[in-house]
Formats: sequence, C-alpha cells, structure tokens
Amino acid sequence: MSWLSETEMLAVSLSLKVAFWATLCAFPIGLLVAFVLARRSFPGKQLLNGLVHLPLILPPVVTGYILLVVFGPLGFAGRLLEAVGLGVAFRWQGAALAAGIMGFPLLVRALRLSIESVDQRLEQAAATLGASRMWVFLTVTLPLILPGIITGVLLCFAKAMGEFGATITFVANIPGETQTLPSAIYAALQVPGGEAPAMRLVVMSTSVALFALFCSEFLARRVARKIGGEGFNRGV
Amino acid sequence: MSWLSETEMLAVSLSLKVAFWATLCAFPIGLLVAFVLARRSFPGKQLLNGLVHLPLILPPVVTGYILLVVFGPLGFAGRLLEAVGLGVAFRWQGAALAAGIMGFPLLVRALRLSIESVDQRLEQAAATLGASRMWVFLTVTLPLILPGIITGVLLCFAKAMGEFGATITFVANIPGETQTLPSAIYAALQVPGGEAPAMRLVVMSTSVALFALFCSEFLARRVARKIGGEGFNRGV
Amino acid sequence: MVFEVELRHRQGAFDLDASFAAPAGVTVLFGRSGSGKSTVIKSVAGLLPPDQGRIALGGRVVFDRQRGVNIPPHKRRVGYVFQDGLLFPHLNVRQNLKYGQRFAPRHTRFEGFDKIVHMLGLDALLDRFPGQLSGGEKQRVAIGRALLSGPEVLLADEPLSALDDPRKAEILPYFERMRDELQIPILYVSHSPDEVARLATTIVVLERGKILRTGPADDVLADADVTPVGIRGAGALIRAAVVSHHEDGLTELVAGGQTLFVPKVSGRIGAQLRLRVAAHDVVIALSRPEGLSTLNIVPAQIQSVRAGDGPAVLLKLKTPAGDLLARVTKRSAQALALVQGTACYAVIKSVSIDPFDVNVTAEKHPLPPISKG
Amino acid sequence: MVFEVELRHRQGAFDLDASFAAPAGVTVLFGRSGSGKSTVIKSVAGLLPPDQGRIALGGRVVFDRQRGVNIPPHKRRVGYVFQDGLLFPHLNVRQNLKYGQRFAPRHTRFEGFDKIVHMLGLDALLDRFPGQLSGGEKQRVAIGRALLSGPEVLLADEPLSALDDPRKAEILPYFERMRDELQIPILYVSHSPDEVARLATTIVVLERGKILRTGPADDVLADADVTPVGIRGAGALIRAAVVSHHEDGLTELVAGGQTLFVPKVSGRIGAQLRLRVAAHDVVIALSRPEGLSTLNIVPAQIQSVRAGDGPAVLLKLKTPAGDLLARVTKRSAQALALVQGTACYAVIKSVSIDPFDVNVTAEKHPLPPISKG
Amino acid sequence: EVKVFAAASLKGVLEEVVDVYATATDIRISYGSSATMARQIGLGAPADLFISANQLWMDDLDRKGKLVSDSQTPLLGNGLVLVSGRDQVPIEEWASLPDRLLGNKLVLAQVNAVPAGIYAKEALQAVGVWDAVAQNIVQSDNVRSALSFAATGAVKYAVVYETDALAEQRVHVVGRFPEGSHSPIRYPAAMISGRNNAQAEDFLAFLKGPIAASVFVAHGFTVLEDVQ
Ligand SMILES: Nc1ncnc2c1ncn2[C@@H]1O[C@H](COP(=O)(O)OP(=O)(O)OP(=O)(O)O)[C@@H](O)[C@H]1O
Ligand SMILES: Nc1ncnc2c1ncn2[C@@H]1O[C@H](COP(=O)(O)OP(=O)(O)OP(=O)(O)O)[C@@H](O)[C@H]1O
Ligand code: MOO
Ligand SMILES: [Mg+2]
Ligand SMILES: [Mg+2]
Repeated sequence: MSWLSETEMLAVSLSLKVAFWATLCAFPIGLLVAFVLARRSFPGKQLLNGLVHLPLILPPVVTGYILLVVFGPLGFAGRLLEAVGLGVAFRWQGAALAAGIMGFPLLVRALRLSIESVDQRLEQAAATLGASRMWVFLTVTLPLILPGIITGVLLCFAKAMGEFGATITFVANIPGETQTLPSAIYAALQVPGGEAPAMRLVVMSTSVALFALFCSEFLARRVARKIGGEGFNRGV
Repeated sequence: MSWLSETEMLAVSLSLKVAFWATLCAFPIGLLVAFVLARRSFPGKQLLNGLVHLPLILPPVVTGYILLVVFGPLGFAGRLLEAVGLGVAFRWQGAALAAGIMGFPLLVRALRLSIESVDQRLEQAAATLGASRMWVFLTVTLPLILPGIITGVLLCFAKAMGEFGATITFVANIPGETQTLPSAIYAALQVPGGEAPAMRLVVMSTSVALFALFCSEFLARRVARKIGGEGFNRGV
Repeated sequence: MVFEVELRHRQGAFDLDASFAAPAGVTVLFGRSGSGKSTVIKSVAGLLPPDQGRIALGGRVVFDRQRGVNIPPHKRRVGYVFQDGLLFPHLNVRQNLKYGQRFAPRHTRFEGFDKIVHMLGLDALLDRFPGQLSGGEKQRVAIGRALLSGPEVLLADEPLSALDDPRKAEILPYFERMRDELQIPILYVSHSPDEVARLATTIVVLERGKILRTGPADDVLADADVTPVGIRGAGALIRAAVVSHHEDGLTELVAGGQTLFVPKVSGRIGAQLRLRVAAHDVVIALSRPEGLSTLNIVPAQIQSVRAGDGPAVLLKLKTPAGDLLARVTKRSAQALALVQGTACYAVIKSVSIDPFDVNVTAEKHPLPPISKG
Repeated sequence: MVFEVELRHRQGAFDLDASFAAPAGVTVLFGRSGSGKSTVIKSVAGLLPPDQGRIALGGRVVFDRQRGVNIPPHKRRVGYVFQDGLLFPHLNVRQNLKYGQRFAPRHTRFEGFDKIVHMLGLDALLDRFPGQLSGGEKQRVAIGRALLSGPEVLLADEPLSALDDPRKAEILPYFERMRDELQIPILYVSHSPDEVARLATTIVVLERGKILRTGPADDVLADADVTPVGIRGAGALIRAAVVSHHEDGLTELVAGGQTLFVPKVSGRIGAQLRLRVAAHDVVIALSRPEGLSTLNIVPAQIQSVRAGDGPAVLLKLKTPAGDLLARVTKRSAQALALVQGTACYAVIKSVSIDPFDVNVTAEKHPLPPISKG
Repeated sequence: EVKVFAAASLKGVLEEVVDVYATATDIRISYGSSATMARQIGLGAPADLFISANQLWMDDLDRKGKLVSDSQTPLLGNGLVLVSGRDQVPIEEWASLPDRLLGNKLVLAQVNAVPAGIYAKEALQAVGVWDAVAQNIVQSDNVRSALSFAATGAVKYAVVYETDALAEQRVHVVGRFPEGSHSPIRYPAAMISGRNNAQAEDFLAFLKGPIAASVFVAHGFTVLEDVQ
C-alpha cells in the first residue's frame, strides 16, 4: 500500500480502531436499550426513544457541538471523565464516542426490529425448562435476533467509518490521534486537483466497509441456513 | 412562528418537501430491492447489496460529489434528465434525490430484516387459496412487514430531514431552492455568535423529526396490538 | 383418475418414491409420523417441486419435471388445510375466512359464508385475531378458509388432529359432503383409523417414503393381509339402505336382505349408507344365541382364517349383508373349531357401531345445503 | 394434594373459574376445544398470571394473588410440553433436548439421555434442525426436552395429538412411568378418551371455563351420570393381577376371583394391572352363553339402569371382578327385561380390550429403566 | 435575480451588504466551502457570481474558462490573529507562545487544506514557533469551527481571521500576526461565464463601491479595489 502516505495510513488504521471501539461499546448498551424499548413499557419510554434517535435527527455538526459542550475539557461530563483519567476530548476515544453515538440509532433500530419479531413463546418454553431470564436471553433471544444483530452492527460500523461532521466538531482533527479517514478525505477535497488523492482514500475506506458488509452477509446466510428450512418452503 | 425569518421558514418547508418526496420515491424502490435481496439469489447480488450500502459507507461529501458528476448539468444522467425536462441539478428535486439516496440503505436494511422474518409458509397458504404472487405480496407480506416498513420509512425520513453533506455538495445551498434546514443551520453557524439562530432551527427540525418518530411509534404499537397477542404471552 | 401422482424426491436422508392414481372421492394418505405424507401433499399443492415426477389433477398436468411443467400454487386451485393452521396473523377470523373467496371462480364460489361459519362454530370468533384463539379454534378457521376458496381439489394435512371428538364428529360430515355433494376430490392425510374408515374412497398407505398398498377403501380395509390402520383398526365396510327410524333412537337398515339396527343416523328413508364394522366388534357364535343384549345377528360362513403374531386370528366372513371381518382369539377359534367353511353367526352389537363409522353416501336433499355455483 | 388450583381469569369474552385439587399421579384436564384447558395449564406454568386465585404445587405456593406471590416460570420446576412443540429453531435436536438438562438439580437429573432419545425414536434426528422435522417428529422432541429437564411436575398440553397410533402407544407408557416410577405428578390436557382412560388418576372435566366434574378417575369414568369422555368413551376401570402368560399370546388375569383373558401385556406374574373395559364392549346375557367366541364371561348383577337421550341405556353392573359399565340398546334392555337387580352375565371379548387400556400399575423391575437421582 | 456562491465565512457581512443594496433585484446567496462551490461551478452550477475565500480555487476556475475574463477582482483582504476565550493577556513575544500553551491546545483550520489553516501554518513558521507548538495543534475543518472551539473554551487558543475575532464576543485577540508572516489573505470575486446576467454585474459593481466598502470595513475586512 505504498500509494498511501504515512498520514493516510495512520488515518486508515485510526478509522478502523475508532469504528471498532465505537461499535463494540455501543453494542451492549444498544442491546439493552433495544430490549427495553421492545419489551417494557414505563413512563418516559418515549423520551428515551426520542433521545436514542436524536443523533439521527440532528445535523451531525450539532451533535458534535453538544458533545463538545458536555464532554469537552470544560464540559461537566468531560471534567468528570478527565478526573478519573478517562478524558476523551481531542483523543481518539472521543472520535469513537462521536462515531458510536452517531451509529447508535441505526444499531438500536435494527436490534429492536428483530427483538420484536421473536416469538415470545419460545422464551417461555425456555423458562419452563428452568432457564432464568438472563439465560433465556443469552441462549434463545440472542441467537434468534442474530440477523438483526448483524444488520445493526454493520450499520453502526459503516456509519462509524464514514462519520465526519460530529467527529470533527467534537474532537477536531489531530493527525494520528483524531484524523479519521473522512477527515482526511475532506482535507484532500479542499485543494484543487485533490480529487485523485481523495479517491484513493475513498476506495480505501469503501473497501474496508464493503469487506465488513460481505462478511456480515456471509455470516447472516449461514445463520439463516441453520435456523431456516422452516419446513418446506426454501425451494419454492 | 414569527421567530423564524422568512428564509428560515422557507428552509423548513423545503426540508419537509424534500424529506417527504425522498422517502416517497425511495420506498417502492427500496421495497423491491429489499425483497430481491431477501428472497432471490442471482449473480451480482452482492454487487447490488454493496451498491445499496455505498451511501452509508462513503463520506456524504463524496456521495454528493458523485451525484454532482453524474446528475449535474454536465453529467451523463443529468443531461438526459434535463433533456426530458426532469433536471434535478441545483433544484429541490436534487436535494430530494440526495436525501433519498442517503436514506436508502437504512430503508432497505430495515425492510429486508422484516422480510426475512416473515414465515414464508403463510405466503404459501395464501397461494394455495388462489392469490397470485403480487396479491400475496400485497395482502400478506406487506402487512406482516409493517413494523419494518414503519422503521425503515422513519429512518429514511429522519435521515432525509437531517442530511447535509451530500445535499450541499450536490445542489449547493441556495435559499428557497436548495437550502434545507441542515444547510440553513450550517449557514447560520458560519456567523460568529450564530449559535442562537442555529439552535432555533435545530429545535425546529428536531421537533418535526420527533413528531414523525412518535407518530410511527404509535402506529407500530397499534399494528403490534393487532397482530400480536400471539397466544398467551403479552401479560407475562 | 383424478389424482395421478408420480414422485421421486430426496430430502436429507429421506427418500420418497411414491406413485399412485386415485379416482374422485377422498383419497386418504395413511402412514405413521415421518413416512412422507406431508411431503406428498405439498408436492401436489405446488409448494415443493419434487426432484422427479409428474402430477395431474383431474387430467390437468400441474407438474411434469420432464416437460418442464410446474404450475404455480395459486393456479392449481387446490384448497390446502395445513397441519398447523397457518392463519394470517394480521387478519381477523372473518378476513381470514374471506381471503380465498375473492379468487374462487364465480361458478365454483361458495355462497355459504354464514353457513360454514355457523357449522364450524365460528360465529362468536369472527372479530378475533388468530393470537386470541385456542388450538382447536384455529384449525376450524383454517378449514373454513380452505372451504371458502372454492377449490377444485381439497388437500388436508391432518386437519382434525387438534380437535376434540365432538368437534371432529361435527366437521367430518363436511368433508364427506365436499366429497359427495360438491364432488370435490380430496387428498386427506390422516393417521386416525376412524377418519380413514369414515372418509376414504381410496387408501394410499405410505411407509418410509414407499407405497405399501393402495386401492379402494373397501378392499384395503377388508383385506385381512394388510391392515393399514393397525390391527385394532381392521374392519369391513358394508353397504346398507335406511328402512326406518324407530322411536327408541335406533335406525333400521337393510343390507343384502339382513336387518341391522344402528344408533340413529341422519339419512332419509331409502338413503344408501356405508358402515364400518370393526373386526373386534364382531363376535362369532356357532348357533343363533338367545337372551343376548345384541340385536344384530347375521348368518355367516368363514371364508378364510388368518393368524398373525398376536393372540388373535382374523376371520373373513361371507354374509348376506356383505363381507365382514371378525377378530377372535386363537383360543376361541380352536375351541369353536373355526376353520374355512364353518357356518356360524356374526353377532354385532348395535351400540358398537360408531356414529363416526356410518356414512350417508347418497341422499337427495342434504341439510344444511352447501350450494355450489 | 399435589395440585391445588384456584383460578379466576377473564380473557376477551371468555370467563374461567376453575378450582380443583388433585393428588399425585396424572390429573387429566378434559374438555372440548376452547373450554379453557390451555389457559389453566399456562397459569400453573406461570406463563399467564390469572386475575385471581392461588396455585400450589406439592404444597409449594407458586401463585397467590392476595399475598402477591408469583414465582417466575423458571423457578417453578415444571416441565411443559406445548400443544405446538415450540422447539428452538436455532438449535438442533440434540441441543434442544439438552437445553433443560443443565438446569435440572443434580438429584432429579435424568441420566437417560440416550435412552430417552432411543425410546422416542430420535436417534437419527439428533443433528437435524426443527425446520427439517415432520410434525410428529417435532412433538417427540418436545416431549423429550421436557422429560430431560428433570421437572418436579410435568405439564403436557395435548402432547400426543400430532402423533399416530403406534407412536402414541410407544410414548404413552413413558407418561405412565413418569407417574408410577418417578412419582412425578403430571397435569395432562387431552380430549382423547383413550388417553384419559389410560393415564388419568384424577379427572377434571372443564366446560366453557367451569369445572363440570372432578374426582378420581375410577369414579368419574364409572359414573353413569357423567360420561366426561363422551358416551362412546364410557367405561369402567377394574383392577387385576397377572396370573400367567399363555403361549397363544393371551395373558391370564384374575380380578376378584374371576379369570380374565386379555391380549398379552408386559406385566410380570403377580403384577397389578388396571384395565379399562369400555361400556359398549360389554354384552349382557341372561344365561351363560355357549358356543360364543368370547372368553370372558363374568356373573353380574345390575345395580342401576340409566337411560339417556340416545337409543342406549347405560347399565352399572356389580361383578366379582369389580364394577363394570355396559351399554345396550333400550330395545334389548326391554326385550331382556333388564332392571335393577337382574342377575345376568357380562360378556367381554378378549380382543376388545385395547392394549392401550391395560396399564401396569405396580411392578418390581421396570424395563428399560429411567433412573432418577 | 442574482445567484451568488460565496465563501461561508462571508455570510454575516454579505447579508448586511444585501440589506443596503436597495434595488428590486432578488439576491440569493449560497454559502459553502470555497472548494465545494468551485467544484459545483466547474460542473455547471447556475451561479452568476462567485466570491471565494481561496485564491487557488478562483485560479482553478479561471484555468477552466469558467470565469468571465477580466472580471476577477481581489475584493477583500483580511488579517490573521491569535485569539483566546480564557486568556486576555496580550502576547508580547511570539517566542513565548509555547510557554503560554503549557499543555493547552491551539486550534487551526486544517493546515494542509483550508486557506485559514495554510495561512496560520505559514505565520507560525514565520514567527518561528511552529515546531515548538506542533505537538499542541488541533485542526478543525474550517476556520469557523476553530473559532468556536476557542469561544466555548474547549481549546485555549485559536488562529483565526481578524474579522472572526471581531464578530465573536467571547474571544479576545491575544496577538496579531505581522502582514508579511503569511501569504496575503484575499477574497477574490468574479463573474461566471455563460450567464450574461446584467443584474449580477450591477451587484458586483455595488460590492466594489463605497457603500459596500463601509460595511466591509465595519466588519474588519480590508477593501482592496486599490490593489489593482
Ligand atoms: N427440510 C427437510 N430436510 C430434511 N429432511 C426432511 C425435511 N423435511 C422433512 N424431512 C424428513 O422427511 C420425512 C417425511 O416428512 P413428512 O413431513 O412428509 O412426514 P409426515 O408423514 O407428514 O409426518 P407427520 O405425520 O409427523 O407429519 C421425515 O422423515 C422428515 O424427517
Ligand atoms: N388472548 C386471548 N384473548 C381473548 N380470548 C382468548 C385469548 N386466548 C384464548 N382465548 C379464549 O379463551 C378460551 C379458552 O382458550 P384455551 O386456549 O384455554 O382453550 P383450550 O381448552 O386449550 O382449547 P383447545 O383444545 O382448542 O386448545 C377460548 O374460548 C379462546 O377463544
Ligand atoms: O449525517 Mo452525515 O451527513 O452522514 O455526517
Ligand atoms: Mg406431516
Ligand atoms: Mg389448548
């Protein structure tokens, strides 16, 4: 890959790291939120639901700005995190936070859709066999929503790889620290004739995401083959 | 709403129009694509799948740039459309095209997830009762995937309302013509101290999207109540 | 032949190789769990294109692998009652029932929505959704839905297995009437000897994907060699006509000049009936017994004696009323010296004749009417 | 009392109001489609908290609305065989079967995985997924899965309705052995008279959400007033001991000093049996009949004559072998002048006794063993 | 009707200019990054007039023949300053900047892409502190967000245009970079070829006129007609 400069290589690996951690951290929280939204009713449910969707609804710049105010060096949460040595401002962790938050609604929506389509009687069957709530969740619900998990994680990862507006507004663009691929692409495009280097980066980021996509498709098909067969219909 | 300037009001109504048309046009195509991806296997399926996800993967600016090259006044498709009087470049229709394309992967993913969870034996039951493929689709498949449709349309609409990068790159930011809410927010933020007017617009766009969200939740719950009951479990 | 079926199909480790032809009436596919009954019926419906073979319904070729014919399910005009109902969860009972009505060609369309609803006891359920129905209720709706789609051929995959006896007794006649009045050929999967005896015109016995025996119900059921319905289910069909309905609740029949009394049946006077007399319900007496609580005593001659593994022998009897099967212990057969040619009496308890097993085969004015066209 | 159930529940237009108590053994919930059987069993399992009431299992209160007790399903230790299987679609047969094993407390855990697999004929299916099973195969796996979770109480909602007779005959004994050897109380929903007669220790008859009758199986089945299993199903249970197994395939029993011959049963010599004699299989003779192919002739005295709507009367007989029910036509009863006190003979065909209806209740060395603890 | 494509950073001032442009002409201004707009114009956008914040892009369009020949004017000039939201003490010696930073960050627009960033890098190099502060530099996508970082206090110092510093109440100018420390900051304007819009020519003339000049000056811009 000698055709990528060192800074560009840095951007690629940083983007991967950011997207990976963003997705990894968003997943358990997203799963919990999706489950709660799909199954429970409680006061403030619509509030939580609105909150989850906010990053999708707000222009990314605004999300970034809010993150900056809250998690920035002067922000309430930012100072708290800094105090315990977990500061995110102007670090790659901040980029991951921004990316994770931007991908969150996509993740939650896909998970929720799957959870809602699970036949709850299967979970009841597991309960009568002695499985606790947690165990039922792990051994029945989770495998059954695997297609949704794959979709959600993929959407979240792809969004995290492509996220630009919120990231740059929150953690700016420090080469090697917070300069992700989209920032690099943006920078390249600012210069006349910058299309060629930009396209190289685009191809780079696109290949990574498409690779993730194809992996997920492959995985999903294997899962479907396993679960499926549903009697007689696949061949028709 | 006297606290919004005339240009701002224009941006609000334009954004609604753009998001509405984007979603409306994306929906049938998205449904077809989701169906094909969920049910058929054919050579080039992974290609189609990759193509659908591209807008999610690419930085929006790049998507906008590609649109500009293809659908712009000098682009191949752009000249074709212009010739038949359907030019979209630097018109609100172009904004709708950009918004629709950006929302497309979200729409397709949600639809596909739902379609995959439909028990195909129900469709077979309908076929044995004499319903043609099309009729089965309309009267069985479609109602069964309603939760997915609601999710997909909502995600697409919200994305279309919030889309900025691709839109501004493709159709610029011409007040009253292509200046959508996010573009107006962007413009407002360019003036030092512009946070206040920007926030007004953010509140505006957020309310619209949250309103759509709550409507969709309400709808989804009604649908679920109807279909649900699935025997005995809802109360547990 | 209405059903012409030739199938070869492999799924997993299971090999199906079944060919049979059956005339109008009810063709019962009989066999134990996993023998391939559902696979056959799905192939006929067009839901599972078999690897090899040819399927014709009433002369209409709906599938022919060699010629590349494969009519899609919705054009085959088969009504399918699934083993597990498969109601549309998003439609209420009324909408489920009406789903197929729209596709019924006008001339075959049932007008009897209300009647079928009433008969299946669905009146109170019309506005419910499938999620709010009990198991049996679901299956009743599924039957109604198929009936109302005005099919040319009805396929039923254990449609009654989720129903209790009184409901079964209520619904079975409708399958008979589909067969007799509407002349709709039915392919019926069952593993219930009762249902087989009651409905079958033709019986196809499947075992591990192969056909063990196929033929007219009378033959297959009366064949002492093959007792497809299990040894307990062996029995013969005899044909009789209604003579009169007595006040004490018995119906007097005549079969080959012999008078028989059975619990009241619905046929009018003169109606032709088919009744199944189970082999284990026939007692053999060497002389006409007296002082016995049994009304039906028919002179008989033993045609064959066939011993099996068990403690019993199966006797084939020739009687003026028709051929009968009787099952007695080897010990009794020996004690009474029952051999081929022995003249004896067949003693049949009236109450032993299951109302299930009496079947009106021809009657002028059926009630309640199902109108067709 | 093992089962103490008091329920009041309303769903839609359906009102359930059912209270019953039942000792160990098999308690059969009997009733027609929609009578509320599944609703009761779901309440016991904890899947549907009833509006009002109290449920105790073996003295352990698992639900009490007033005291706010509601033990969650997974702590109730009930094995549940669902009406429609509900196998886990993402697990293969082996994994489905093993699912509950991990939660079985060590001392109640079955070691018999292989044996249960073998007995249910699942050996060849272990690596299949539920989507690749036939209807009956699915249900067999569901039964195995519940058995292997080592429950303290077994709930079964029409577990056999999807099975054919030979499979039923194979699986029923396992329910009996759960009851007799493992002493696991079973709450069993059924609308099959055969199963009721075969399994029930206690019978609870439901009708439209109300309890029509409840009591020990012998009483309920022998009660000429209530024939919960339908008039055709009326019959009495008698207790007998195995005397010897004869070479011709018959087993000789003794009941109250009376010798009875039945088709070979598996009990060892001396084993206690319960057999059900269906009312319609008993013929009444005024004098001991001769030259009849029937081996079992028992002297009897008529205790009561009860006429119903139909053509038949139900006679309750006192015999040395125990109480019997006989169903004869009104016409015969009149012709033979059968009234209370009449001395007569009950004639029971050996082959009429269904192997289903013979039930070994106590035997020292059961085979194959199911080990518990 | 006149369609103007203008650099986003001109939004505040151009709106005032349009307000004082008392004709019936409908002036529609699309604001965006100079790069985006130049590309759009290159690909046929219906702009009559382009005001760039970046000479490079204007030259690029000129080479492609998209500009009405000789219509290009270096309309405005600007200065470069160091601002802070938290620190009001003016900087005496540029060499003391690294000490003043002391672990704090300095935000610039992207130094390899955005003009403001390019100028800032040149200036910091010229005053000889670039290497010393490089570790503390944070880059933002454009100069407006750099200003915003400083204004909200998220970053202590920012290098921005003089006009930005003037408009943003929350920041104080700590230091002013010398004229020669960076390439001249220019906002060139030009008519787009093939449009032939007389109203646009009229508006450009107005922009170059004294009324507009007074507005520009009030916002801190240098008016540059005299350069030519
Ligand atoms: N998708 C599949 N893949 C592999 N084997 C299958 C599949 N579907 C069914 N089988 C096997 O094919 C055989 C026939 O199945 P089928 O459903 O036709 O049986 P059936 O006679 O209808 O049984 P039942 O009475 O239990 O419904 C069974 O042994 C089953 O295990
Ligand atoms: N979710 C529901 N809402 C309203 N009514 C219901 C609901 N579920 C069941 N019912 C009604 O409650 C009654 C009892 O249902 P239940 O499932 O207990 O019957 P069942 O005795 O098990 O019948 P089957 O033998 O057909 O399974 C039925 O009349 C049914 O229509
Ligand atoms: O919401 Mo964006 O326009 O993908 O950063
Ligand atoms: Mg089957
Ligand atoms: Mg039930």
